[in-house]
Amino acid sequence: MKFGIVVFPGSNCDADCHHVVTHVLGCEAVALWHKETSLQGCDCVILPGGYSHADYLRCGAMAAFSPIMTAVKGHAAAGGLVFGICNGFQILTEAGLLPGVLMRNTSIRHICRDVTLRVNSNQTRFTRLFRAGEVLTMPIAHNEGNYFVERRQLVKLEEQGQILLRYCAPDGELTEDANPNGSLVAIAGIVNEQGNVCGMMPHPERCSEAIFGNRDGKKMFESML
Amino acid sequence: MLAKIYVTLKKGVHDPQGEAVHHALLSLGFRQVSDVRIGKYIELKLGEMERNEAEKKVTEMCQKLLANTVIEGYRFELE
Amino acid sequence: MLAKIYVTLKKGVHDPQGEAVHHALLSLGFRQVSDVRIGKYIELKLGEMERNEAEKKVTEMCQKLLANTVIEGYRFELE
Amino acid sequence: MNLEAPITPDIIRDHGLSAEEYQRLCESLGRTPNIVELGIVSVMWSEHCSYKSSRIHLRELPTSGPRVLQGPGENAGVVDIGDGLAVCFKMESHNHPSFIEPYQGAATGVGGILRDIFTMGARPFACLNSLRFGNPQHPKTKHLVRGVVAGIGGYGNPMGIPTVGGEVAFDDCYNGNILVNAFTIGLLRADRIFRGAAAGKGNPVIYIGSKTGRDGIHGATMASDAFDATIEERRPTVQVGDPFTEKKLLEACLELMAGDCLVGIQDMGAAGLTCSSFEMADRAGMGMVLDLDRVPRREEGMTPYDVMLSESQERMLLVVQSGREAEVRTICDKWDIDMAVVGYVTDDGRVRVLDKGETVVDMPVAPIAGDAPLYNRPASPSPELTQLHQFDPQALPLPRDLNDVLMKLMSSPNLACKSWVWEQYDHMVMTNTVVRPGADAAILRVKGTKKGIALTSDCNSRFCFLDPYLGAMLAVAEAARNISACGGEPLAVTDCLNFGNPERPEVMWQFQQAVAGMAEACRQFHTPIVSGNVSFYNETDGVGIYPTPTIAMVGLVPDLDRIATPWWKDAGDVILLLGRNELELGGSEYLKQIHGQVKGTLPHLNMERELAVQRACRIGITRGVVKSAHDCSEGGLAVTLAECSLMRRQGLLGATVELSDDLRPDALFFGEAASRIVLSVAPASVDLMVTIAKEEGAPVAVIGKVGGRSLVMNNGIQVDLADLHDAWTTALPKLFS
Ligand SMILES: Nc1ncnc2c1ncn2[C@@H]1O[C@H](COP(=O)(O)OP(=O)(O)O)[C@@H](O)[C@H]1O
Ligand SMILES: [Mg+2]
Repeated sequence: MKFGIVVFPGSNCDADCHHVVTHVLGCEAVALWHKETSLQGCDCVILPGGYSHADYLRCGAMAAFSPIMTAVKGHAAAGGLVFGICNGFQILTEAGLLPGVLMRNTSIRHICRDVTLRVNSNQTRFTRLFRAGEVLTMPIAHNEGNYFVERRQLVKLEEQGQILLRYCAPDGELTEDANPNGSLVAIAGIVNEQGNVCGMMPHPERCSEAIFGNRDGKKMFESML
Repeated sequence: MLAKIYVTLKKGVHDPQGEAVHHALLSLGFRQVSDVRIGKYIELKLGEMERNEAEKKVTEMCQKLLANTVIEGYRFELE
Repeated sequence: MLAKIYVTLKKGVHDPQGEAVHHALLSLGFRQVSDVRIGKYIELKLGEMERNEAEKKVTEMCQKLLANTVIEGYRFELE
Repeated sequence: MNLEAPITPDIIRDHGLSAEEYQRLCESLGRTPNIVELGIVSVMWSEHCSYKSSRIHLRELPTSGPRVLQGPGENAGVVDIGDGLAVCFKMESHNHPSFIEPYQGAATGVGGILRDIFTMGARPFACLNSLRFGNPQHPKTKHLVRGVVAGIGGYGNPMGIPTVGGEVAFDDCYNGNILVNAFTIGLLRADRIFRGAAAGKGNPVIYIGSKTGRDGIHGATMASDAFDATIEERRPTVQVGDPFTEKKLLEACLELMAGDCLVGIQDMGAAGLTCSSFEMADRAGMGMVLDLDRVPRREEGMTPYDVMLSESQERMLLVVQSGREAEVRTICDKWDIDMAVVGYVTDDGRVRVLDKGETVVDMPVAPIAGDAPLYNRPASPSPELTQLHQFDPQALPLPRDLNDVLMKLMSSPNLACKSWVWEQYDHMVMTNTVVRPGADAAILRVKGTKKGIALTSDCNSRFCFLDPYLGAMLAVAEAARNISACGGEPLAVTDCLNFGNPERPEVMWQFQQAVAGMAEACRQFHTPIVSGNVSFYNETDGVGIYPTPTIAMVGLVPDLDRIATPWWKDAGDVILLLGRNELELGGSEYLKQIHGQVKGTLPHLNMERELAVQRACRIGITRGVVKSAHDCSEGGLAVTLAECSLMRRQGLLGATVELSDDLRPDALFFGEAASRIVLSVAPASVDLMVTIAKEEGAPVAVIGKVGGRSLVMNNGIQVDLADLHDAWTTALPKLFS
């Protein structure tokens, strides 16, 4: 499987994703410069974390207009895999590939730490190796991870099993304290209706190697293979 | 020509930053404040052009980039 | 009472955000834009009070919290 | 801009030059300067750029060693780590700007030190920050703390460089002068070091990065206004950081450096174009012509004075091989950053600056850059010190409830958990952070090798106030101990020397003593000082800060499979103490927090023992014997043990400790004797660890066992870990959220 990792000006987890895809998964990866228009035949497009255009104006707003995004939209429409992590998730919402928006964390502070997540749906290309209800540990690092979507949309997300991951306490309980950023119903990651476009705030690429004592992220990547 | 653009969160959309500022104002002793909403104020300098034309252009900019119309509304003045 | 507050960067203070938005507008084809400055627009709901009193309070809030007076200026309207 | 206007004594004074310095300038020019030239010299000869009060003393520092590839003198120091790789690092202060505007001050401080590192050809891979604030109850502190921490994150996070450690401490002495010291380390190939020399006659001088505005032009600008009434009113503006442009600049520079057209490169930091042009010319023994009309500008109506002195951020000055300008242009276009050929290298040893075709500056390089004034300022200790040293620990009343003391210390701002701070920093991006903030030292892997880099920064300024020589030695010793406690070998040091007004003999004495102590300790540890920074004039209304020579130490971890972290691993493990408990209460956190006193003599430092303790610890770790190791410092043994119990991510795990030393319980629990490390090992490894310690000549004692949900020490302390954890972790959020 060939991965394409989009590089926007201000992306900063592109190299991390590249490292995991090539060195940990042993797959092929190419960097896709934001000004390009071709996906170079890759099967899965990763929109990595970072601060595309420094998150000025709104996170992901300017990146959503990059030339490469036209190709990404085409890829998604054709059923190809698109995986947005952190800033990548924000870009996907701004580009209209996923519903909702990511707003400022309720604490109005950047938060970088491990959180625990409950696998809400394992019936997707991104979570199929997990058990439903399984509790994962992954790092988050963001200012704007507070997921919001209109009521109507939320119902749809719930009904169609589009909510992938939710912030939870280590025992799997959904408590208010366990929600680090104020996300609606503790949403940490979602997929689109077709199930081929995923966005999530936590960073699976930061927990994919034994040296970090946690390989929950690797399983997420392996689900896609 | 100068465009003054106000981008505000739509009614009903929750505003974490506004809430945090509200909280801070209360704790500074400004008990009179009952609500805070935070938006953006953008000033654009435009070259010479017809007012009509400017209105069309600025609307387009807001729709496309300056506001996220899922959660934000906008209005503007031209000077 | 409603206070509409505009917080803007002082003249001469670098506005990287405005620059980046300017750049983005240009690359979206809005060639007419020659400058962009980005500030904040804040709406405060205040309880009933005298206009004078409100002016004093809002000024105080701007000075203390809403504007960073080292680099930002502010003005407001009361309604 | 009127270049003919006479330079009056007022103008000279407003530019911070003494009469003698002005005289010296006139002599080296052979005439009187114009206002632009005066502005240039005022920054070149400022304390900040010229080190005129400190240079004499800094010469004493050990700066070389077998691994040193670049010592002081360039933008940052470079040290070989084997495998054809090297690390490049430096620390710099941004104290004054951060006090004026904490967010932007701290942010641009980070931006500046990052540029120093990638200027050398290194990709930055980690940052540290060493912060000092006033009393948390002081009305300004909360705003400053929030702003500075947000600013550091606000710059480092978008850059995608993890901030993995540092320090935060509070003391009244910083009420009017906070300290913001930022450190960055980068990785580069040992044979690909770039330097800031403007070599090669005729080579083009190229400006890249942000446009130039009137940012941060020093206060002296006000004086120059008088010369041109047509210029709108100016204010010295705060520098605003733009991490977006910096990130693009970083990538563009590294891309450029991968090729071979670059001759020299330097960032435009303090004093912008002035400092970079003079220093680059000076290093090469060359000259330079600059045409200001070509400098990209953000504002209209800027004078040559403005352009030369602007401190706009995110700019670089390059010298490239003649005829290869297009390569630079292509890369800058790709990254959407400004690029302009602004001049060329000459061999006449002069910097000449043109504005609208007119020569506005014509100055010799060497006298301005290289031979700046040098002062050996008078130094003598404050008489108050002798009194402060009068302190009889035995006369101190013994607190009735030592549990209470421990709770108080753990929730005091200096000892409380700092996660509120580091969670605002992305400390994991780049996926190298093997040991995260919170441990004695952060550890980062070096991808493609088995190696790791350990980083720490340390300084106990109360110690340095009571005894700057020994205080500085203890700071170096503690930094080294932090590195050793995680399994690293101390490699090299950078420093940031924060002091008061050097024109006061007692401050100059503190400085001289601290430098001497630091030099001596670094010699003993074989850790050369490869870069650093001096910040003087940290004084308000005649009150200076405690001398604060911040030490940042870099360690090399030979094998990442052999490292230690501070927290307990398993119930039943045995706790050992390397080093010796002694009656040392002088200058301690306990004395300050509980008895409200800043007094006494410092814990003595027995270098031989210190080295032995660290060696034993490292050997224990590399042999796989040690399961946890934690340095014992502020707050003493009780605080150290509490931290071992609380830091564990997998849940709290307590300890029961029995100490047989014949000491007052407060000194035993809270005294800050140096050269101690707390270890835990599996029961089966105790004998081996004791043997290792004895072989290395380190005192060692078995002091307890890991397990349970409370911390128990002799008959004096028994506290529930949940309570302790709560007190420790909520202290900072309560103060600053
Ligand atoms: N306290 C110190 N210890 C060692 N080297 C120092 C110290 N202070 C300054 N230096 C060295 O002096 C040189 C000038 O430093 P500095 O002016 O801070 O650099 P910059 O021009 O980047 O601001 C640098 O090479 C720096 O490493
Ligand atoms: Mg420098």
